[in-house]
Amino acid sequence: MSYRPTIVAFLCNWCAYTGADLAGTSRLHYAPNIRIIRVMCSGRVEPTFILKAFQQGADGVLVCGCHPGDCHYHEGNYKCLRRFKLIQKYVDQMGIEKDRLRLEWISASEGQQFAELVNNMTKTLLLLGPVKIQRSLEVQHLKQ
Amino acid sequence: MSDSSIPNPKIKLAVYWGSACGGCCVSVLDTHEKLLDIVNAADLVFWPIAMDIKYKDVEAMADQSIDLTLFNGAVRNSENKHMAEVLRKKSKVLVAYGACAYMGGIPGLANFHSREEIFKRVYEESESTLNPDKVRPVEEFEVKEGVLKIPEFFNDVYTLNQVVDVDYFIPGCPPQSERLVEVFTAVITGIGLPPKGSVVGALEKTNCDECLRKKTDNKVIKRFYRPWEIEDDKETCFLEQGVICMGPATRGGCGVRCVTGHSPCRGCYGPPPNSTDPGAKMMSSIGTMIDADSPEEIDEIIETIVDPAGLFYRFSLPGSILGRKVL
Amino acid sequence: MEEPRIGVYVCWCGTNIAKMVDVEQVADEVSKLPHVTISKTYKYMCSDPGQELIIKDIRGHKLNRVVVAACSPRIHELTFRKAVEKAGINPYLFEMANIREQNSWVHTDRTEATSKALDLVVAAIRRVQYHEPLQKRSVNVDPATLVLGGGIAGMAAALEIANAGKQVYLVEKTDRLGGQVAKFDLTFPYLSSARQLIQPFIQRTENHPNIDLFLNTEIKEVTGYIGNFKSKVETAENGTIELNFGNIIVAVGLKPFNPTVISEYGYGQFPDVITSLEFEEMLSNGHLLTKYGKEPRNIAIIHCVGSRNKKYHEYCSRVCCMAALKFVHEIRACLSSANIFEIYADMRAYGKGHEEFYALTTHKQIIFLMYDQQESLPVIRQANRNDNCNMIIEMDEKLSGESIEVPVDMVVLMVNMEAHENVKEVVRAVGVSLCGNQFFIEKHPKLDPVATTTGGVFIVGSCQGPKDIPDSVAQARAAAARILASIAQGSVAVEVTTASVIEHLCCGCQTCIRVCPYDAISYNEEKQASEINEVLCKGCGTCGSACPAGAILSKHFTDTQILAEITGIMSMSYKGA
Amino acid sequence: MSVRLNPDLRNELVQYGIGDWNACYHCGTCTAMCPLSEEGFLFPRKKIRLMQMGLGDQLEASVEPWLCYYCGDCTTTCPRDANPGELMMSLRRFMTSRYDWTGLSKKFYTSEVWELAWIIFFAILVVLSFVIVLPSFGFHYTSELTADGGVKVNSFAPIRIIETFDWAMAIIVATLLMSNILRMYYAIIWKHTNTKVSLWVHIRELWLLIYNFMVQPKFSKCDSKGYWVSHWFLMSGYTIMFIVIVVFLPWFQTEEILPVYDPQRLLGYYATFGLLFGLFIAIVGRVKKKEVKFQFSHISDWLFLAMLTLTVITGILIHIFRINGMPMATYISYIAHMAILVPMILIEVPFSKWSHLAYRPFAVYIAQLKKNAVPR
Repeated sequence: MSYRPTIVAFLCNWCAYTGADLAGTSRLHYAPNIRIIRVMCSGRVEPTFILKAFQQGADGVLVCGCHPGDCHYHEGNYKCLRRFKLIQKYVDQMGIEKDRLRLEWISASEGQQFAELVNNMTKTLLLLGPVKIQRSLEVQHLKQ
Repeated sequence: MSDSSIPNPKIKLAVYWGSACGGCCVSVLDTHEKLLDIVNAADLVFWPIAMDIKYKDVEAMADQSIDLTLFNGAVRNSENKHMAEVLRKKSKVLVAYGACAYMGGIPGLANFHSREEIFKRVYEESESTLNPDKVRPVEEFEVKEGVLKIPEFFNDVYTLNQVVDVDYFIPGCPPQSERLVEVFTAVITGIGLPPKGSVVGALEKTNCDECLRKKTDNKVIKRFYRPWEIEDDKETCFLEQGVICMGPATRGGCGVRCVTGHSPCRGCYGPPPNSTDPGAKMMSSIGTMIDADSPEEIDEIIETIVDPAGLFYRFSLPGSILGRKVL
Repeated sequence: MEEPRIGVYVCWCGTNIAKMVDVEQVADEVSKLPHVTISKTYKYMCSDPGQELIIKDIRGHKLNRVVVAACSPRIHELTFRKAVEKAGINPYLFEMANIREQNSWVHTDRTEATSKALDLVVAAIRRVQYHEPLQKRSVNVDPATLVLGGGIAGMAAALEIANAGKQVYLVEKTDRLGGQVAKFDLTFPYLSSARQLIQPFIQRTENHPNIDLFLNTEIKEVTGYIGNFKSKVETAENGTIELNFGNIIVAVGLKPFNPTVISEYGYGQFPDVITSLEFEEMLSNGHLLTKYGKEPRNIAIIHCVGSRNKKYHEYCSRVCCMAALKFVHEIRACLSSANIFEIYADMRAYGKGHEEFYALTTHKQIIFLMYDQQESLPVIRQANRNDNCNMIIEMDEKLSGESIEVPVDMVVLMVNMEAHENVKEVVRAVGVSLCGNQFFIEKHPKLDPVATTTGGVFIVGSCQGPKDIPDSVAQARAAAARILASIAQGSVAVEVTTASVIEHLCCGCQTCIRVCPYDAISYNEEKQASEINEVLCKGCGTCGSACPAGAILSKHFTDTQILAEITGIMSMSYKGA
Repeated sequence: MSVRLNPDLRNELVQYGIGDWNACYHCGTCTAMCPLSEEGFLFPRKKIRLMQMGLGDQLEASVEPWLCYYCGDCTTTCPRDANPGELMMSLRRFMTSRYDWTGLSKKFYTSEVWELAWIIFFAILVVLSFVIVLPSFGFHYTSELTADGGVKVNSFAPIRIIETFDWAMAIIVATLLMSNILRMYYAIIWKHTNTKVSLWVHIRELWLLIYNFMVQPKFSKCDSKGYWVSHWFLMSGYTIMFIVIVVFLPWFQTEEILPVYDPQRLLGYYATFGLLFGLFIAIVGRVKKKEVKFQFSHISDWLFLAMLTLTVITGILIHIFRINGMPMATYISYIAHMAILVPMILIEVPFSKWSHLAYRPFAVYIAQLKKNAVPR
């Protein structure tokens, strides 16, 4: 089976998730390899979720929130940004390419931008190839 | 304990070390006079550091014949793994004793590298090595007398739980001896033992609960400092001084020894009940404290955390979500 | 926890989903998963028979969890929650998988879309197993209302509420009521007198038995939450008074921009360059004369002073264009032959009757001159003796492309309307937030324009953004209606999916306290643990992510639930890979 | 260089028929709709702007008003009813006065009394010439008929004298007109610009002048209703008549009655038909006011139409009376004909409506020169 990158995306309910819905209502087409998880605010997204997604085999993780200044909860997106920067440094240290983890601001009206973002990220991940995380962990068969 | 009909039966106790420094074994001795009580209550059937007994003797024991095994150290090679499997089979209760067995511990930091990298460094590149032929250890080597075998060095370091089923976990580097006595007592009496898979010998709340330093909500950080970069006022919460202290993400039970000694907590006691990956939790929390809005300024502040992976996963890399560096 | 018995329902949505997703296959596959009691497909799940199907199954198969795979939860989550509740299980033991907006409508490969739908449904099934029942909560509402600001919006709101027989505390910073409207001469577009408009309002407000008026008063701090606010006000006469109220209306208005900073216009340097408000005053007094006491022969009105300009304010002040046209009528009434120059950047006539007013004004023998905000502003300079005028405006006229000189005797600057400097204090006191332009942010820009994200706090009038009298009054009365409705109900529902502290895990590090944008978290010294006031909490979940000890539960978005969703969402693709 | 706004100019412009000059809010629909507006010569919007601002010099340097042939599309589509088509028409009147150095044009356009007074003055002069001056030199009317029964016109209106007078009138009119055209040329090409046009370009593009004079290709481009045809008939009829009368009068004003198929009669009939047809369409249009271009007639437009119609009618009468041997009627018609024709030529051609016969082709020519201008 040829490589098909999987993206796990965490979208905030008010902007990004609505924007992704808009892409749907506008019948814009994008790559089908994205799996979206809804959170109320990008400020809820913790490193644990991102790492879990990678551990479960995601080739890329995308976090989307409201544009700076537009957060439904005032500044959750800033908190997300600060955490994100730290986790990105960690992920980089752990040998996962920085481009596999992205934080983007998508407003409720940016269906088009969302579709483009997904396609664009898929392209990047195709170039990067599958994440090698599974192969380096022998845990699963060790316990048998 | 099924044999409650026999009065005061001595239980059978085994202590084993995997990839470990020996500190955990010493911590057993650190029970001081309580050690006599332990010996009174238990027959030591296996303890490589203290008594001479061969693996084959252990292998020959009947299954489930050991009442309690304290396994310390991580699983680094096939020997560790083999003994873990043997002890699992022979023991009624298998305890991952100490940070290494529990989460991988300091040896687990080797998961930032591959076996090849480690071998290259150790057998070829280290400053004190003279090895022009680049000889590497091999698992089987034929000599006159026959075939010599040494254990296989795994690519990854594993926690005990990743190799065999573990009944309980006692955290700490090393675990506090008082806690060991409590656990030991619980195992012999069977009273107060939590369900299988629990962490015992530690508190539910994290270290801040016992920490005597002054804590406020003033956790906004403009720059991070390494402990030697500031003059600690010895009163204020380390985080509020910009020093990363793993205390809030680390289970209590150690008696906040490091902080009492004016050194920030490094996290050897591992995560509290509701968190799986203490490093990730701590990063999430520390990230929120950064006092900047612009990406550039945030980057600048994060620059001052030199090695987040090593810092946040000092004791827990193999047991963390990612487990090792991706190669 | 009881054994989960999950019912899974995959919607066709006519052909909307079924065309791109093999719904039968999805239902088939998931039926094999543990805890899935039944899985079905139906043409339209949201239809009455669709909902009936779920209700019947819940009762018949003793389901305790429900997953519906259909459209976006933003559309029908509430519908299904209600259906589930009707069947007798807690509405939060339900989860939706979005296989329309985020799947069938955006993909073109049926196999891929089906496999994605499967992943999403599995994720929902995994997640729903960890859902906890949540109880609806409400708080009582104090029937009194605090109105901040005695301008036309504040008074309109206060009167509306007071007329309904409810107590109003009206707090005004200055020594008089009326706000900006009291400074106007005529109003546009019907050229009626502003004074005749505002005076009766002021009198009714002052004399209303249900309105307690506090002039020269500012509110420093407000504590409490929706339905139950408290504040202390310092009054001149009666000292400190403590007020209790259930709702707050913020109507603090705005203030004119000071054009001194725009060097091109020489405001403060040329005596006959005046602001629109100074001109209003001149008109109210009935003397339209230059500082030299002469009738001006040429009057220029410069629009967008401080507005729509990145250097000053980027936004449009909305009212100045029409006010400038109104001035034309007022000038023509006393100076029939004066030359009037409307120097504008863009003419904005958006409101009811405004375009007609604009068209009408163009017949008043005026000269419109357009400048380009992005290129250069007009520059005012002193005229020479032989110029036969007081000042000269030099400008690049955009519509002709010519650089021109306009002879003028008087210049009126249509100044921008900007937020008060002390608006941040109001923000701190009542706990709402500002947009980049220092105007208050509404809860939803389209669907909830008078509420804020803080329950019980409403914003009306031009503190939400510059607006004209009808818009201000409409907002005021809308907010009043909202408040009266909540008073009539006696209680209001508060957010259910809030955060809560697991006390026995909280170590008291206090990291969470500053994280909360609503000040809902406080530290309980006695318990040595943080506490969340769930009435104030809006459920963003940021504190849950900030807690290093995992001691804060973001209800309905817990770590366990989300991690289960992640594992679920990857389960099928992972297998296939 | 910045230019000073002149708010008073608009009061002057109003006199040329500019009505609601401020209604325009510059959406540019007119310019977009205009079939003749092109890059470098955009109108009507920009010209309206100059009018609103009272920038006389900038208007003076504009060739665009003459490039508009008044199809009326701009007025139909104007969202503000600003009537750009008529604004352009009014602007042409203003430009005519502006280029006219004598100042008479302005007088005629802005005062009907003035215009009428002059027309009457010239008419009286003509009548007096025929009634008093010519008889005193021995030219009398005679009831004697020619051999073929026609009226002896030449004995009443001596060919040589009339011809000389025609020539003189033509020269005066041409001089006046051309001097104004030169002023137009100067204003557009030189005075307000910093460019120049080479002599070769001047020569090369001369054909445009003739072509546009003869055919009015721009008019045909902007017209969808066939007015170009009627205008062309009118124009060709008038031109033929003018040339015949001024240059070939002895050949045209004959006493003998030539056969119907004689070129002289055929040419005369054609010109008469052309004029009548054109006039009929123009007058009916202006009465019906269905087309935009006919809706807003200035007094000068009506005056011109009336005079031309009367000229044509009296011309026809002369012909009918002459060939039917009715001397008195012929003579009276002749005097009436001249009494209308002379003031019409003297006033309308250099100073008023009729001047467009020169301005328009020259405008196309000048516009072409402008396109070839280089910095100086």
